[in-house]
Amino acid sequence: MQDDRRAAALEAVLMVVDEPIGTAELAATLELAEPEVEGLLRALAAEYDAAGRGFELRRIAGGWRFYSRPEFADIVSRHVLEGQTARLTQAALETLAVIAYRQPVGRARIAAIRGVNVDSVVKTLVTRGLVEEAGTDPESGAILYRTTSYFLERLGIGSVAELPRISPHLPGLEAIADIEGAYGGPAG
Amino acid sequence: MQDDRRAAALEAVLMVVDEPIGTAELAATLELAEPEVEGLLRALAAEYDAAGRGFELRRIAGGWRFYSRPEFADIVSRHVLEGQTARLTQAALETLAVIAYRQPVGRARIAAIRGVNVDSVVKTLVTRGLVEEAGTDPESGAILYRTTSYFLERLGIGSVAELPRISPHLPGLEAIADIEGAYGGPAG
Amino acid sequence: MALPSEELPEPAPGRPGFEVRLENFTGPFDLLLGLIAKRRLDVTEVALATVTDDFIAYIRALRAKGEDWALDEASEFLVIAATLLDLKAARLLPAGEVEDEEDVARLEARDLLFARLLQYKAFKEIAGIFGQTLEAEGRRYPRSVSLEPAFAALLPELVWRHTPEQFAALAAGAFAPREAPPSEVGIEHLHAPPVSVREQAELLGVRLRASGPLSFRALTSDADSRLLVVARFLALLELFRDRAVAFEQAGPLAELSVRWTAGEGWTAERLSEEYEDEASGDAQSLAGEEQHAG
Repeated sequence: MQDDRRAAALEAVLMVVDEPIGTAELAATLELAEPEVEGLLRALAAEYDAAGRGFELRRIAGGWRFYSRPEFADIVSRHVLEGQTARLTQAALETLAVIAYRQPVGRARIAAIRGVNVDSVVKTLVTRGLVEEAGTDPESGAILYRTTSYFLERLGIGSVAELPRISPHLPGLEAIADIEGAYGGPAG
Repeated sequence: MQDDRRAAALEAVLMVVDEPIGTAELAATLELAEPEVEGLLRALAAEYDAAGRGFELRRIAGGWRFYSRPEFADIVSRHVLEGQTARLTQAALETLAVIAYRQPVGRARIAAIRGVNVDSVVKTLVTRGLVEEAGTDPESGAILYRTTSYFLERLGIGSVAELPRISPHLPGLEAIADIEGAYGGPAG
Repeated sequence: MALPSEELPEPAPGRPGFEVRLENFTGPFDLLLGLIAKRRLDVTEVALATVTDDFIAYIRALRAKGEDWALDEASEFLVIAATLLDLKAARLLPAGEVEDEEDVARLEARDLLFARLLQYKAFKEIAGIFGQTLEAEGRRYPRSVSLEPAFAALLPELVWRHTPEQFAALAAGAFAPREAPPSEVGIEHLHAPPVSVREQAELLGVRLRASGPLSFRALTSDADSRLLVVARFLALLELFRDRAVAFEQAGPLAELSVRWTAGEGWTAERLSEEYEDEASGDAQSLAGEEQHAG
């Protein structure tokens, strides 16, 4: 791979990964030596700075990630706050409820229970600090989610074990296991 | 703000959005005229393409969003589990096609065109977020379905109007209007 | 060529698929359809029975190999074959001279069937395009990252008003199995007394054997509903098919006389079951409803 193709491949990965990603991991993916990847990343970061792009490539907590450039923080915050409500939507609340009672649980399974796609709602819950990632499903490799201590705090309980039992709210449905069966395992 | 500062500001905002963002919304955030923002966005997209960056800026489902360049899909897929959704079956694809071109449409009508019961397939499409409920038919009371913006995103088009035209797939039939009349609804 | 697994989309072109072997045509079923659609092959020239026999053999072979999508392909074939059959029936009708409204209606029906077939094909093709596009687009990954911590901190404090109990009730609602939404208005609540064609046949048999030839009017004189009249009419047709009765009519629109021709040993058990399955099913469901109502 040519130098600029290598840099482009790095850009492609960095543009879509959520968490900062380490040099070693990138090197393994591109099947390149770590020092070379390190050099390419530094060169990219310098290039974005020199060109005055609206984004920058920074190494945070041992990993690289794209961020918006601080110079535009005012505009970005204006956009972020625009249309933000302090209240969760019904869809977000129900998704949170499913995660609370089924954690750790993947998005495909939540979607199967709720009957709708929940990708963006889960993202909102993560942004709101109510839900966090909890590893991956060993079979499907899907990311699992669980509630946070902030969620417990807002609900006013000490632990997930203190969540009220929900069976009494399910008329004619004695065993939760039946629901499990009906929707099957994680769909990946 | 200079032209390149404006473009950089757009890049900064685009860096933090997690769904396609419309030109109008960007224009409001930057306090610029919409046509100007449109021009800047097009120029940015063209610049990324020309420079062979690892990412691209595309207008999908009525909004702009950064994507990794397809050329690097193999490398990116090693890091991103999301989007690796299971492929749709032939039955699901055909049902999706009928809904896309006949929306809003009820299940009975889809079943009439497909010749088979489509209840479970429609349910799958809803769970996958490709299709959603769109009210009820005033006459029959049947639930109607339409495609979602996520469907447009997945298909990489801006709106339903950009769906491929169906008429070339109806060979030997001069008066398409007749079928439309007989079966109702525009075919796009 | 490896056969695709169940998850894989199977765009119509390129799939090994079902081959048709006819005197005037050999090739994939899809192609046959295409030719008919383009009117290069007259549907009346296609021996549908041969196609069907071949198809059944093909599906058996698929199932023997454990191919899961045999069912998909079978249902698809049924749709197309049924439409072809309708189309063929419509084509075979005398259509040379269009004289009255009925002929026009027949021609229109034929065109509608044809249009329906084409429409079905069109959606299949579009589905193939969708499959390819979705796959191509799947190679692009959208940037969909969580908000940078600095900006997440700016979000207004969440308003939270749920008690644990309210939250639990919400969860219960989210877990409750959803009823499949109705695709049409239910008519189950409309009560109609169950009428069995077979029972009516039995009854007619008893009467005809006891009293000799009777007119249709006499046979239905005690029927208190249109449904009952229809059931007796259908029963007579069934009996006629089973050669249990003969019809005599002096002239057009004259009184229809029904005569018993089967022996004493005849029972309604011999009748076709096509009405009976439905009728008994209805009877059960109606009975169940009445229990609920009572």
